Amino acid sequence: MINIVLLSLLVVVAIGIIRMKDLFAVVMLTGIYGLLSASFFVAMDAVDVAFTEAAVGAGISTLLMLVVITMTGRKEKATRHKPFAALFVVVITGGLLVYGTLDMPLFGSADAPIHNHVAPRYLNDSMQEIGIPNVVTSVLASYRAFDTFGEVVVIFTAGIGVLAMLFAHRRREEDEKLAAINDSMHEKHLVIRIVTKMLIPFILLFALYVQFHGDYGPGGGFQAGVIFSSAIVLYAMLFGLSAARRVVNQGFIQLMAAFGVLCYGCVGIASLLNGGNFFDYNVLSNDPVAGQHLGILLIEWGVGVTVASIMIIIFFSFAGRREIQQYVEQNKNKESV
Amino acid sequence: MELLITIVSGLFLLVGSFLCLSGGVGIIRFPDFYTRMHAVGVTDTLGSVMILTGLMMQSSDLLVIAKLIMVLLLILLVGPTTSHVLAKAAFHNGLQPKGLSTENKHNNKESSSSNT
Amino acid sequence: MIAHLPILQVVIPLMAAPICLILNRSKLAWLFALIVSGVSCLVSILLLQQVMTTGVISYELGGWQAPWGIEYRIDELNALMLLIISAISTIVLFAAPKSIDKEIVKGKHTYFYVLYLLSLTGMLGIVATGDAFNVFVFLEITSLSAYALIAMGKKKQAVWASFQYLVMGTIGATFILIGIGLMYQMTGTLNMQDLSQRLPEVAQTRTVFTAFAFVIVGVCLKLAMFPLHLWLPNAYAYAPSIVTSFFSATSTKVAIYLLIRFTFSVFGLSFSFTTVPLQTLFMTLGLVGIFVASISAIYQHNIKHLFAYSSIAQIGYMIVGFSISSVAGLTATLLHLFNHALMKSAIFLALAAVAYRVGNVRLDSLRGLGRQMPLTMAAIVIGGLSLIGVPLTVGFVSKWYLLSALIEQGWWPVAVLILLGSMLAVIYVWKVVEVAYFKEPVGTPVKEAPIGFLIPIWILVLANVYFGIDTRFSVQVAQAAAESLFGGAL
Amino acid sequence: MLIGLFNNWVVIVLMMSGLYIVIAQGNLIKKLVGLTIFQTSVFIFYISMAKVSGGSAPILDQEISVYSNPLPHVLILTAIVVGIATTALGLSLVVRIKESYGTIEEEEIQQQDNLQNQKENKVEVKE
Repeated sequence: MINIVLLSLLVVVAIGIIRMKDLFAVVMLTGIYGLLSASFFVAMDAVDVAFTEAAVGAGISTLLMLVVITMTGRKEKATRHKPFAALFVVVITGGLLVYGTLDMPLFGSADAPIHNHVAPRYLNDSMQEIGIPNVVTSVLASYRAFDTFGEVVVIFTAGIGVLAMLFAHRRREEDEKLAAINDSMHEKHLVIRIVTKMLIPFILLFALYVQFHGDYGPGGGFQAGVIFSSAIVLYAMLFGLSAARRVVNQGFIQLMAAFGVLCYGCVGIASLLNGGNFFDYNVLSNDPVAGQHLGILLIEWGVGVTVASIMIIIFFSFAGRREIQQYVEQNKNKESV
Repeated sequence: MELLITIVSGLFLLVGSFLCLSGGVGIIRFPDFYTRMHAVGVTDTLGSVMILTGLMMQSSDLLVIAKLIMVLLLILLVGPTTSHVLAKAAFHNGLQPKGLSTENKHNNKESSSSNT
Repeated sequence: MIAHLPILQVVIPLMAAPICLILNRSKLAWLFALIVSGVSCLVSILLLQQVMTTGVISYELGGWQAPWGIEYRIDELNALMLLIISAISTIVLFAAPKSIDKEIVKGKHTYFYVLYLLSLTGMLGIVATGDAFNVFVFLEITSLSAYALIAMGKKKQAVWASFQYLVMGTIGATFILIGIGLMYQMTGTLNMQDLSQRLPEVAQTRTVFTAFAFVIVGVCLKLAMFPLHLWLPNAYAYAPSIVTSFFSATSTKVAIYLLIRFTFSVFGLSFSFTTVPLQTLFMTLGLVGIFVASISAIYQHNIKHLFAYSSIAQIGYMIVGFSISSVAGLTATLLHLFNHALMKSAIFLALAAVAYRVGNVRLDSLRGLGRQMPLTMAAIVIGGLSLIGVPLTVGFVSKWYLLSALIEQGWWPVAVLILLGSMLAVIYVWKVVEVAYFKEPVGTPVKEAPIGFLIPIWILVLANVYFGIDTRFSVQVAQAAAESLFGGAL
Repeated sequence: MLIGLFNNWVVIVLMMSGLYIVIAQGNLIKKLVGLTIFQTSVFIFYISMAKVSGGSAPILDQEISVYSNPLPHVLILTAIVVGIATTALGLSLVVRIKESYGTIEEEEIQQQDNLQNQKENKVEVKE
């Protein structure tokens, strides 16, 4: 029942997004869409996925879109588009998909092929083979560890890509001026700054909890990384980019991003050197289960470090670009006056 | 005793839901941004506090109660702050409460360019 | 270590990328990337040797058995693809530093090499893996690094081209994801080998048909097959020259590999070509693609655009060979895949040299370059001849095999059309030759390209000629790969 | 049968509204939003096929006997990360496009490009 309600809400939000012209509203609705789908994932028993979707769909991606909107303007121009061609494509694709669903196993039925071929082994044997209760973590970090490695590399690629697009060197004087502007806003942000200062340590603590509790409950390196970075992002938003850069500077954060990927890969290399296959954690220790524990701990750490630093890099790149744009505009205005 | 706890927690939940709902109605019925903010900001915080308290009574697991208390603290801290920041941002951007004379609009236009 | 070659092939460039970021010096990063690419080329040669002697290599990642863990599976086709990708990448990297100095802002050189290594990793990963979902992950690594690399181009159109590519590419990848999901839903497995065994049981269901359609459309988007090719010309034309020569030789080829892998190995020959009317559809689209793209190429003013359209036409040839669905036809496709990689990378690398000296690659800036940059222009001419399919070049060999495969099936009209299509190639190649050799130079005279360009260009050109004369290696491998695909073995 | 497939159909509607936004809308940020919705809906599709009626989250416990399928969860965790990576890169491209074209509307960018091409070709004819 609850899933039908959530799905209908999702449809309403999607229609809203199609019809809205105000980009700010569109972005907020997208965040709501992410949050609703996260709730749907909880109803579908996918707690890990829900956690991630809430952090990413409703958190980071909304934030990034908002930053971009401040740079590009929030009104969409009401130009004439080609709705008929689009409708044509959409109807064909959708029709094909509906046609495809007709022979699908019914929703929730336990005798569907996916529940009877590969998955049972994960559910039945992972306790003996890997020894941690969260099956999603054991599949993610051990059975299909290479996919997760790929995932870390994807996020690493995105970070480097964003850097390659937006990175711009700042001169010292610019930096100082921008910092001064920010300091002058202290009064304006007083309340929120104080509350944030109280919250940040707890956010960091929570990130560490999620990082290390991933074996027993929902969570893991990726979610922890996102939460950790959100603390830094919050700090940067309120205390200015220059202040945040003094905490984590560009060189250091790049190093950490690279370090995370290397940490993950080195676990694989270590198992190669110990005579196993790549990512075979059994050989990391005398006792296979202990080896699995060690391997999973290390790679989750790698994931967390990379994700946190890449998220910070991405946010810093966007925000840095924005500050420079504003700075240039202000200078222009001064000249014209 | 158990019956009493169930009834009390049920009451908490009901009142909490009612408050949240009234906030939702307020957001639709009130005339302008600030009054709407007021409707949601006040009722939502209290409403969720009520709901959380109700839930705490229902659970027997200490860990769950501890987690709920954490959530409660977070809401108490964040809810009012966000309302405050939202209202402040709206005011800084030159949004006038409904019914204010148009003279004031002139004065506030200068500050409309600054943004949080 | 020999037993671990399949994984080392992918992991070496992968681990090198973050190290490259740490190095953070342009020249150092380049040297490191070059060495890494060379090593992975060496690994691929060893792998090919091993596959040719001992047959299919299977490698279980994490020590988990195949359907539960991820499996790397190398047969002749994979080994050939790995060799093409890593070899071209190494040769192209040789020429990189000069061209990069000119075309990319100083502070971003390290990022360029990191992204280059990542895209190399992605392509190798797509080819080496035997797991359908792993394909998606590595596809995204390649695509993301490709978007960033293309957007690093100097002109402002580069960003826009990259954005269009991003939208199309993401739609394609999501289609593939839907297809994989549907397949998984019907079979319960993600391993390709396992899929190929379990799919026939459910082959008659509508869900599997839909899965097939989504995977094919998704791959064709990545492939830039006509009529889904619109993102390619701009992306190639505005990317940094080095990136163009690397991608023109490899990225569409990887998509062709995926097409072959999914139709032949995963869904199986009988499903792909009898249950679904793929043959007629692809034959028609391939032929129309050849003509439309060749004619568009003739009307281009920018040579990079011209050869990008030519790439789409050449993809048409591969699609025609593929749609014959016989051993001979597939051999022709694989040969053309190998040969086209050689010719296009040679041509685009020569164009990179032109861009380095002249500053742009518009047709009119090429005037009189035949005398000013004789070696570079000669390379373009030989590459062009190869595109047309003149004897003694690789182009001739693959066209020959394609034609004989068509004639073997008795499809004369198609063979004639293919020949006509090659005539169109004569026109656009001639356009370049005419301007370069028969028009008087204008503007300031330029010098021959520096030696750093000439060596890799001529390695590729000589390879063009060598494999056009001595066809033993390429034909042997292509044939072995085609036969093993038809043998039903994955 | 109808109830069993209903979920899937709603998900298909969601996917298609995402795809529609990508194709029909000219604003680049809106396009990216469309892509996000398209991808998120595919995730919903994957996750709903993992559900087993009466099952619970795949975190092993002695008292529970029926679990939902963990494998799609793992796949989608990876896919979500891929999604945010694409969005971030796309947004950075949008920022650059805004800087160099001054607009983020598809049609205006296309117009500027066409003008530029015409100019370049004219130069060629003159010479």
